[in-house]
Amino acid sequence: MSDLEARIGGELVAPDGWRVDWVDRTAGLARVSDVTTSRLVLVEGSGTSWVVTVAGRRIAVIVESWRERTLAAADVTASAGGGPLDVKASLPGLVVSIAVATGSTVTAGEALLTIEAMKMQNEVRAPRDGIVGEVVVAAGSAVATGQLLLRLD
Amino acid sequence: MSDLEARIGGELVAPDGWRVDWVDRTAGLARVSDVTTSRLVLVEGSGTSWVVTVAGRRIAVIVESWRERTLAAADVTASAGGGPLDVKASLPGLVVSIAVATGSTVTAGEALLTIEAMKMQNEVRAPRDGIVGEVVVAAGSAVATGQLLLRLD
Amino acid sequence: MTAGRPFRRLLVANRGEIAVRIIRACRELGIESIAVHSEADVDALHVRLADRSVLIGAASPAASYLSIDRIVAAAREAGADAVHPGYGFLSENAAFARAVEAAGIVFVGPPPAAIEALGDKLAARRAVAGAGVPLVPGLTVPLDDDVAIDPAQLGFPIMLKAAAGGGGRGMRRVNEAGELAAALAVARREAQTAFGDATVYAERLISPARHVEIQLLGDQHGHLVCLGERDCSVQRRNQKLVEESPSPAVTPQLRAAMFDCARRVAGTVAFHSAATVEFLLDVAGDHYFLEMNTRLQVEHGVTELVTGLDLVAWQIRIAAGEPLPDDLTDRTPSGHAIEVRLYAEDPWDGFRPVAGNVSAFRMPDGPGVRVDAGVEAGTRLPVDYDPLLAKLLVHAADRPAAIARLRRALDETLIGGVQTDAGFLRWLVDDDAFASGDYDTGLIAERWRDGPAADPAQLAIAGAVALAARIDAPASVAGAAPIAAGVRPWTDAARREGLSR
Amino acid sequence: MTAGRPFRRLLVANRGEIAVRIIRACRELGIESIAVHSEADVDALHVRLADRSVLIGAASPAASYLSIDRIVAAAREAGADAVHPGYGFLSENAAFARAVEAAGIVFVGPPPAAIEALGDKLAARRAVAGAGVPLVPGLTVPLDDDVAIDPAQLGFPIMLKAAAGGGGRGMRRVNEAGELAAALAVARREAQTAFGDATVYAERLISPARHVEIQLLGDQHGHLVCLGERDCSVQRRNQKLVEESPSPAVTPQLRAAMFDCARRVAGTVAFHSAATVEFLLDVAGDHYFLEMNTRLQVEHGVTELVTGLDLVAWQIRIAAGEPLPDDLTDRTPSGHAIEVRLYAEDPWDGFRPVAGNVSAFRMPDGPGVRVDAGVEAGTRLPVDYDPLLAKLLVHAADRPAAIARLRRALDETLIGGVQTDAGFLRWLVDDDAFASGDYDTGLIAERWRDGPAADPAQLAIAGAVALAARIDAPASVAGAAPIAAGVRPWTDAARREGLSR
Repeated sequence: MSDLEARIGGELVAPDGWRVDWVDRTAGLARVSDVTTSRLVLVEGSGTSWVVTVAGRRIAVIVESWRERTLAAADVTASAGGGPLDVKASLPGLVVSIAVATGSTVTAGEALLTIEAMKMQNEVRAPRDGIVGEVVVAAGSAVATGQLLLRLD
Repeated sequence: MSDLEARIGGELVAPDGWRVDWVDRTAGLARVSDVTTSRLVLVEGSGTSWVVTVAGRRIAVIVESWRERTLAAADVTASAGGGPLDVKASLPGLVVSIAVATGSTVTAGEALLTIEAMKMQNEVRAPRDGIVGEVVVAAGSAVATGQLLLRLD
Repeated sequence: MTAGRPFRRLLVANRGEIAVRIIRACRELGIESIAVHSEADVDALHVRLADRSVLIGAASPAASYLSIDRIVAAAREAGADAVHPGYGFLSENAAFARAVEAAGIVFVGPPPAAIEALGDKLAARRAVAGAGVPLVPGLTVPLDDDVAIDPAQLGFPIMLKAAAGGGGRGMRRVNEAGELAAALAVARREAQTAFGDATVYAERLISPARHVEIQLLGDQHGHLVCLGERDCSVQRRNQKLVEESPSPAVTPQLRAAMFDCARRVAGTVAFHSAATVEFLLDVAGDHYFLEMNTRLQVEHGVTELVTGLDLVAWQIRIAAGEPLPDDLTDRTPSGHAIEVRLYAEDPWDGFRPVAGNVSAFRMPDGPGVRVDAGVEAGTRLPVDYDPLLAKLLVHAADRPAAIARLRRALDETLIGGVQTDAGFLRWLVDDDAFASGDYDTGLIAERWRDGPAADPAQLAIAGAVALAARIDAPASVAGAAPIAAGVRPWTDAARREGLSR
Repeated sequence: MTAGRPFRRLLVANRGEIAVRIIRACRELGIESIAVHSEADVDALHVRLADRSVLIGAASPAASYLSIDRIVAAAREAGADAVHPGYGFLSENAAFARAVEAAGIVFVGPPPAAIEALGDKLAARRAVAGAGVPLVPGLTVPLDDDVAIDPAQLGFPIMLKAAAGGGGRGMRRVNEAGELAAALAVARREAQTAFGDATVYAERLISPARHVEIQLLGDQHGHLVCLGERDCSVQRRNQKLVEESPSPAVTPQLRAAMFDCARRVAGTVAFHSAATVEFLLDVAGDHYFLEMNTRLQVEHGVTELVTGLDLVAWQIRIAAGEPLPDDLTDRTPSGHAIEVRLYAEDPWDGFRPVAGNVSAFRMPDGPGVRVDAGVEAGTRLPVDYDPLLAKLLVHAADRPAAIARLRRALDETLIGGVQTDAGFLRWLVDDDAFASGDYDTGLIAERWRDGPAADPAQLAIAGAVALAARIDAPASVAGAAPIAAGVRPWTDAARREGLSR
């Protein structure tokens, strides 16, 4: 596994100079140190997909070999590529209003619909410019994490 | 396993009225409650031998079926029965002095030897009356937990 | 202890860290504690720590923690002789207080009439205006659906507020007339959800402003004291994230003036128990009454640290009729205390609440650190409730020492499984405006915005640890937690900012 | 922070909870912390929390934590500009302080000459006798091997003490002349082991007695303050287990008199930093000087809670030359604080130290609770060092509230893998003598003795949980900890007492 590489947001990161000692491997607790300082950090995940909490921030890291990376890239090319984009619920809750309809033209950041969860009104915004395709949910629908809300064409 | 019984110090205990809910079975953390109160307790062990920490006190509990108990009793009868008793180190340390020699007559509670550990002088006392048989260690010996120190005949 | 205990058995009509706080007070007073829980909270920490707990309904607050009938029935069946409402939920609901008292049980809080008079923020504005208390300019009547009364007469920007409000729910800033209708609809919906009352009113927006409040404690024998102030100006969505005492903005003269105002406000009703009078300070140093909360505040621990008093124990003892000591007088804070609230939310994504399992929960200890937690490692966060995980409080001799202690404590804090605001809080202690003490309620919007990109050292550490984690992965990955649902990729922000800088 | 930090890099010449305490102070002061560790402490908590750590030798204290050469070499190589010795080990070793200073590094503590003058308890007795300080009647010269100077002239019982002593090491009570030779041999051996100096002297035994001490803090500019007292009368083996402030036995008059004595003692040397002057109180309320410890005490946190001062931070700032604030004057304790020490030892077996792995370590938090721990879950306890696991401290408005808080905190404390004294401490908070405040150093010997038998409810709970544990045992028992080595069967006691009562 010596050809493993770590990527954050698609960019290769060099872990140079940081030494990792496990405090509790099962719990994902590690002590990270360089020559002058050290800190404790948490890691969760499995396979190629990891999340490291550093200074209170969850940082998603993909760890993969050249072969794994090549295969994954092929998958993405096949399914994405400027095609329709699924907008999904990032947390479970109740859809309280929908600001757009099939055919609406939206720009990145524009409010699409509102989900009530944790006693808060949470607006779901457009991740990119596009035209709203199918709207899968209706006001009053309960949605689960990851559930499809609408498609952007 | 419905015929399991719990014994403490050889005496049967009735767990009547106490309900046990696991907070974390792997960690041995349980919530124990009766009709008016509840508390958290720890349990460690495996098989027939368990230690439950209640209100800061480690209580050794033997949990066994009738069959297991009968077999264990047979073992004890074969090996004990007024015969020689091994006096072993209860913690690791350094033997700093020995107060008795082969042939010494000792009474229960009498000091046999002193082990230095945790920066303290710890006296090992006779668990029962008897005559000192073989003294296995010498002053200056390092001893490990459970190591034989001397025999009482 | 038993001989002098104020009550025999107290029902805690709340959940999370405040339920744990009240259970602990009961244990220290020798009182049996009865928790209540919804179906979503069967394994919650407050249920584990109470002497026992009663299931009162489904996860939805309306079916459980907001159900007066079910909670009163649980208290009666358990044989409780007192009920503590905590904060939020039914804590400022006069009907609940009356129902508890009608069941022959003592309500730990102010008299229902005081809750009613002050709980309606609009009625309170009318009442205190006559007592010589300075008010934020605004309306003293509700906004109709058709906006017949034009709030624009106040001059934009204005702030819409729920009459039954508190905790930032049902509040919306309106910058211009065109935003009013939509903002009013959202504010009403939140107010209805949070308080069961959609009444909304309007005040002039004071900006920049600091949010400073006075802690009151009064017994049933006419003894009332002001226990210093708390500065709660670090807010997002009009909700407090950080509180400190003393306030860097409060002079002895201003403190005395606010103490006087707070007494006047409390004097408009027959009051006892703990309450808080909230003020806004403008840039000129003038103070304006906002509202009086007739309940314990989330941030009461800050006052406990700088006064040495146990406010929850006193609420319970006062409810039992005990007088405050004669020598207890108004207090100036001693030393400096800061509280930060640890929420399951993503400060890099607009402080959006997140759900999930708390897979790891390592909190700091040592000198001058207090932790009031409502969760532990393994707790699953229900989506139905406020995502407050814990309050981390520090106490030190002065403000710089308290900030240094908070930095150290946050560096020791490790929470896994869900994104929290700990990273924002860690940024805050190094922020120049916060360190100087010269900050206002705009701090997050103006200085944090969406948060800085991760620095190169953080990225390198994340990469190093993730590599090590994969290389050293146990043969079975059963122990490794899956990436929690609801984790939002911060990587969008990183892409925007560029990783190479 | 960085601009004002007293030092750039501080080496912590200790281990366990006090090393953690000092590392935390460094973090709060913006100072890099360098730990040291022996081969037995590679995975210790203090090593994990420090910025970095240097391996200095084998497990034996003489090869590591007592090795002046190795520690000074580590400090020099790490580029440290200060060394904090903690308590125990080299903290009262003037040669160490001189070696640190000779290396061009600041020693965080009193001047070596003060350590030397007061560290030899015999020399100190001679010095303070001339300063008008009341002394326990006794010898001012060492006991020879052949007991040529007859300590019996003091009248039995007498107390043998190590001249280099502290922490109860090398102390032995002698009830009659016939016990003298054997007790002297043991005291000498312990003194040699603990301090590298076998010199022993004799004092009259004052019994019943309370052990009360005054905390001193002085800067390098002649400013010296007395920060109240600590009552340390709950002892086993002449070692403190519980400390509280204020002392239930100290009146304002007595406090003033002890403050005066403490100043006279400190005045016999050129002193700065933190130190403690220890006294015995007899039944008549008279006080006798015992010794002055020129170092931080284990129980310093009690004083921190009732004064709001950070003693460790002040030690470091004073060492850097910073003056104490002009407005800092002698303090009367504010509120009430109690510390209990959690040791790996068996209170049902003469408080015998036990070894093992700390398999679980759940400590309390919430209002008024402070935990200073040197271990965490998973820590293996080396047999080479003092078995202190953690200090649990509580602070409340008065003594009854502090005791109630301690009871609550101990009920939340769960330590697995090794027997601890937590059960004794839990007994203590319900003991009538302790609750009344009218207790002395004989409390454990006279009231606890070997401890009560487990009550029937405890036995039933143990049985219920053990049955459930076996029935619900996971298919793999890998997660279940084996019964730790060194666990002594309490069941002998249970047999004696009879289980049926």
